[in-house]
Amino acid sequence: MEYIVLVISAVLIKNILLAEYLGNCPFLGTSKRMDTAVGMGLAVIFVMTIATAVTYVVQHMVLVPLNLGYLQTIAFILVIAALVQFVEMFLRKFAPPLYVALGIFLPLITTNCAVLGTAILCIRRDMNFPEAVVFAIASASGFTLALILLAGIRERLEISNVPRALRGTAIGLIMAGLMSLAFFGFVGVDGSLKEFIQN
Amino acid sequence: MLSAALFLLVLGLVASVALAIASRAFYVWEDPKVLAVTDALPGANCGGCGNPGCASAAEAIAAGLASANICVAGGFEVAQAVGEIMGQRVEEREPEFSWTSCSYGVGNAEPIFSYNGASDCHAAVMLYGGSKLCPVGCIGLGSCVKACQFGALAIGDDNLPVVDYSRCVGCGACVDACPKNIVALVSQTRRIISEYVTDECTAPCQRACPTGIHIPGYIREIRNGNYEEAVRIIKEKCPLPLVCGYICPAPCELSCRRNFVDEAVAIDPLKRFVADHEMTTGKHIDPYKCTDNEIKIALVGGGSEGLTAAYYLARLGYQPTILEAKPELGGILRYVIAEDRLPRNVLDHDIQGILEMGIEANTNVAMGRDFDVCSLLKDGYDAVVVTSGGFDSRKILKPEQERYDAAIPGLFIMLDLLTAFSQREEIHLGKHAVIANGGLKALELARKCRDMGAEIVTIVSDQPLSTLPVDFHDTKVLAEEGIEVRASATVAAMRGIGERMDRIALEDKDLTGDISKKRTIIDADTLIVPAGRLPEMAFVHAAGKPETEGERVRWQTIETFRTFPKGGGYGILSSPEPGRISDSSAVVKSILSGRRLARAIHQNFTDGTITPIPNLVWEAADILDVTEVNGVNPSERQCPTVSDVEGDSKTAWIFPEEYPGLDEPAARQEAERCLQCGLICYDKNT
Amino acid sequence: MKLLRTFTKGLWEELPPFRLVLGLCPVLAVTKSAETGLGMGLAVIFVLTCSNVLVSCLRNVIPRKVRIASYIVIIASFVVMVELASQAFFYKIYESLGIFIPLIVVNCIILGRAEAFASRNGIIPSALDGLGIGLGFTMSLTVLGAIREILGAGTLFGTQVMWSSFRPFTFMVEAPGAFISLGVLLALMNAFSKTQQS
Amino acid sequence: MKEAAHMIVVLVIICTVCGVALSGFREMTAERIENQVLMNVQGPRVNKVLEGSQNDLIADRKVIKIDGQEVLLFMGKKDGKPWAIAYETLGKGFGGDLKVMVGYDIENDKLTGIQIVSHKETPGVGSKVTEDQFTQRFKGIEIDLKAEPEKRLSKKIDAISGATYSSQGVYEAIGKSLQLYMAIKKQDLSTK
Repeated sequence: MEYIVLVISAVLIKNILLAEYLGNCPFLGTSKRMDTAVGMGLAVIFVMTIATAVTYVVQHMVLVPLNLGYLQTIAFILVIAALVQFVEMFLRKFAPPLYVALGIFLPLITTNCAVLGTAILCIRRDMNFPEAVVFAIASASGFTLALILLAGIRERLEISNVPRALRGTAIGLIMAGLMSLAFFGFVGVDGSLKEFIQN
Repeated sequence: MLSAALFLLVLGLVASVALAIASRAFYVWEDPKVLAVTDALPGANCGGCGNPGCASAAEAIAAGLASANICVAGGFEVAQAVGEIMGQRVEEREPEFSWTSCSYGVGNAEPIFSYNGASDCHAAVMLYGGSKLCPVGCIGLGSCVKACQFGALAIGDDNLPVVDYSRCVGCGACVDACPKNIVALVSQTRRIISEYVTDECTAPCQRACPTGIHIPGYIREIRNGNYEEAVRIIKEKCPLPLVCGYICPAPCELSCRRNFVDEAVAIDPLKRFVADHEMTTGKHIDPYKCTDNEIKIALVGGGSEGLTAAYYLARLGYQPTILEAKPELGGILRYVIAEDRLPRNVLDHDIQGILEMGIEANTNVAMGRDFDVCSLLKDGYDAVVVTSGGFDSRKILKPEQERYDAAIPGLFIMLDLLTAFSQREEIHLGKHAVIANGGLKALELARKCRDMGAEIVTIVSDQPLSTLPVDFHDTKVLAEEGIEVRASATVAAMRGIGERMDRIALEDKDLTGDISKKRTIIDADTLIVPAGRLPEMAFVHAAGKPETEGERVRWQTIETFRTFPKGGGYGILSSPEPGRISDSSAVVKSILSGRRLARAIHQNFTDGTITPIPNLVWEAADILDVTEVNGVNPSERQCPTVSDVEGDSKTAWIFPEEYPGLDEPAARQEAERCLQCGLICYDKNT
Repeated sequence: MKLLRTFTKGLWEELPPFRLVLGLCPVLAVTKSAETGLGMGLAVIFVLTCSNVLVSCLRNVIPRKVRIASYIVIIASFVVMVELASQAFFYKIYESLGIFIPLIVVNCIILGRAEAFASRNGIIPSALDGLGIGLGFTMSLTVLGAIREILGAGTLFGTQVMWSSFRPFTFMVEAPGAFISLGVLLALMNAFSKTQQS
Repeated sequence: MKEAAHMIVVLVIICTVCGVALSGFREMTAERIENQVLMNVQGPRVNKVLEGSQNDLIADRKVIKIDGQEVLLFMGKKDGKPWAIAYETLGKGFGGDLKVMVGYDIENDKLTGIQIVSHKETPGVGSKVTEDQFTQRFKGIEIDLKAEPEKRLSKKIDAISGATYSSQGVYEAIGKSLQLYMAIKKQDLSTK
């Protein structure tokens, strides 16, 4: 039951893109077309889940026992960078169709702050391992949801009469803002759910 | 401190070793050539090469399915780099650029409704083909701009696309994106050989001009004071601007839309004004020239047609040589037109300008006397073009010549032949003679040919049998006589070895104007043309055979023009006047013939066939136009009008001594009168 | 002159994140107030300049294949330093920037400049480039932060600047306000450059 | 292979150098950071719990060992004499651990107050336990050291409705705190 709250919170209320401000560069960069948005979203789900699990292990098996908490940033980013490259090679060898579909997005993900951000958030919020994994999947799904929604809007904007100065990223940002406003409507849903579970 | 350093050391080690192992374990073989080529390509994935992206283009190149220079975006440098990887030699491709023809934006063109829908050209076109009345008007919503991967296109302030030529790579994505076919890719070559078609934006004056000068374009430059640019625009289509400025009958002025309001713009005097300006500067303004090639072309005849053909061939990069029988170049312009109509310094200036394009000219050499088609082909020319134009053919034969077909093997002119028959001369016609057209006279001639020893005589007519004189109808009887009638057909080619013609290709003609391409080859020794002078013809080495057989050259003709507006002709001797691409009644018309000859030669050496031009703009073409002009204030024409017989305004027949031409203020003022017409648009605030 | 341009281009022509639409996450997240914007900007200046210099120093040593990984390690080290330093000396800002300090590592501007500029240029130009771009970034963050703080809280750098009866548009300090105000600023900037051009 | 070795060596060297540099930097800043954390995280809470003290509470902190566990103890002084102490304990709330700072008047065996240092309760629901309305209720409650663990506080504080779990977390922390308090009381504070 707690996981349901966690998932709802991560996807809708604390959406990683629209409320936590993470992963905005690829959000605006890859939301121009629906097919790239879907590809990017799936790649992020894939990588974020693995990355969070691995960094969680690194944090709790290595950094904490060695009292090296302050090296978290550098350790995580190294692990993620290596992991992404590893995944890329792995997919290329063993799942060529998946590689063709997601391959071009993988290098983009290393510098996607949503991945590092989620990994760090899991640690900062003192989650346990299953929670961290569920949180990562949910966050990435939230990312994908927002990305796909925005891509749908932007595909329509392409053929609309947008004032010249607003064309491109500017209108994309404003659309993201309006979406974020809409997602505000979910605030409190988790509270009531928790209350419901609690009592 | 130690633990931190150790930790990072181990982490770095583990990560890099793991990756190193992984890159081994998960190694996927990739053609190093594909990788290298992918690196060399620009990576814009524009699709201009026809592959979905640069990576697949690289695969195609590496697999040998595509040539090293397929990347239009990367240009020569990329092609060279790719060629180096692939071990191929790369030849430079002519750059192509995006080009748009519409000049009246949505705000200025004639609207049929105002459009407020989705901002996309394709969407807008779905509604009655767009908001403009003009069928070839730019929608202005920028689908081409969105398609451009290189940022070379933008929609300008007047809602028309503007090309940034420094960025355009000629990939053609915009061309595919435009629903109105307004954006086109042009190379200099294509611009040089282009003909106007009905579905592009042309002004009425432009269409009326046989040479097709972009008249609104040069008048606009005169307005802005860019006289050099004006000359350059004129020279794009007309190599003799000054000559035309003096003697052109100016059919353009008859179709000027100003005639609906007051009087035509003085188009021709304006041309004379800028061309005079060029002459006073003493420097020739040279139009664009393509990269040189090594193909040598001989042009027989140095009149306006030969000069023009040479001019265009030189611009296309060929090496033309003019062979003129007279002591000086110029033909009718020099030897027929009165000097007080066309001062010779004017002619010399223009001819000098043409020769400067890289043309060799030999005078005092005559066809039939000093050379003939075979000798020229043997002397290393790749093509021989007969541009003898308006001159009577008989004069170019040697006086002591016994054979009348010495200049062009196997070709007789009906008049020559009839004269010879009447003088009871012996003429060897061979076994099979072909008479092209000629009406009833042809039948008489055919019988005479039989008498002279020809076993079979074929009469070819491009008309259907039913419209031929009744004498032709009983083909059976005629066949018994040895006379064969081929109606609805045309002579498509001649072929021969040395001084003998051996074959003629006939092509069935479809009355709907369609080319059926049904060819029949007949063994023929003689072709008789029922005309008083030689047609324009172009000869090349025979295709698919060794160039020579012993000492004798194999040769064949190529078509000089092919189009199918109704009634228009094709084949080497097309009607109404056999062999004429156009007539020589005015210098502008022979300029057109010259240009089309150059086009034919160029197409022959590049594509191998002469492609027809559908929707060609010609006199009887069906084209959208306006019948009245509104919102234009009358203004006075700045130069005298001379009326011709029908009372239409004309300026051409003014003697230069009487009229010195427009001075600069008058020219600028006259240029302001131009309505800058498009297909149906015009400037309403003039 | 050329060096000067290397420096000044970051302030207008390549002003991040408006001209170089990169590094948006911190721009959106930490501009709740002018102060946090400024703090983040300063942190980025430090990391950008230092990493540019170091990458430029090492540009001939690092093999091509591991250059990105090496740059990331270098950048991450400076980020950890910033993290520690801000914790030690500016705890308030450290707290309000929260997770976004470690996330400087993945700020595309920094990796982008290391790859696009520092790995191809000498130390002094690289330093100037880092400084210029960093300064531009700081400027943008502070301006955006100021706008959001004034409208969203009625204050600037913590002091009340709006009249007392002003009711702040709370949404300005929330995520939607971040997106919308950045979008509007970007549009204004586009409009301004258009008029400047013509 | 040689190329791979080169890559590995360069990367490892860079990592190691960075590690050394960072740990050096860490050594330099460690003490200040600790201070800063105390000042900014515990500081305001301690000051509130031990209101009325005249000394610098953060500076006068000490670590004592009780039953094998280390406790960070803040001591309030009045006129140079210790009068109250405060320290943190953990309770389990709905969302996770609740850190509660509890202050004691050591002269009168009374609670001087409690403060929530950190929590992970649902905003607007469980988070009500951090509000003064709830925490102020604990101020001045007398402690019966000899009573059963459940009855050590002289007054029962009701849980916040809707935040039962969170309130119970706070009670749990206070209970643990009282346990420690009894141990601490047995030691002579002034000497340490």
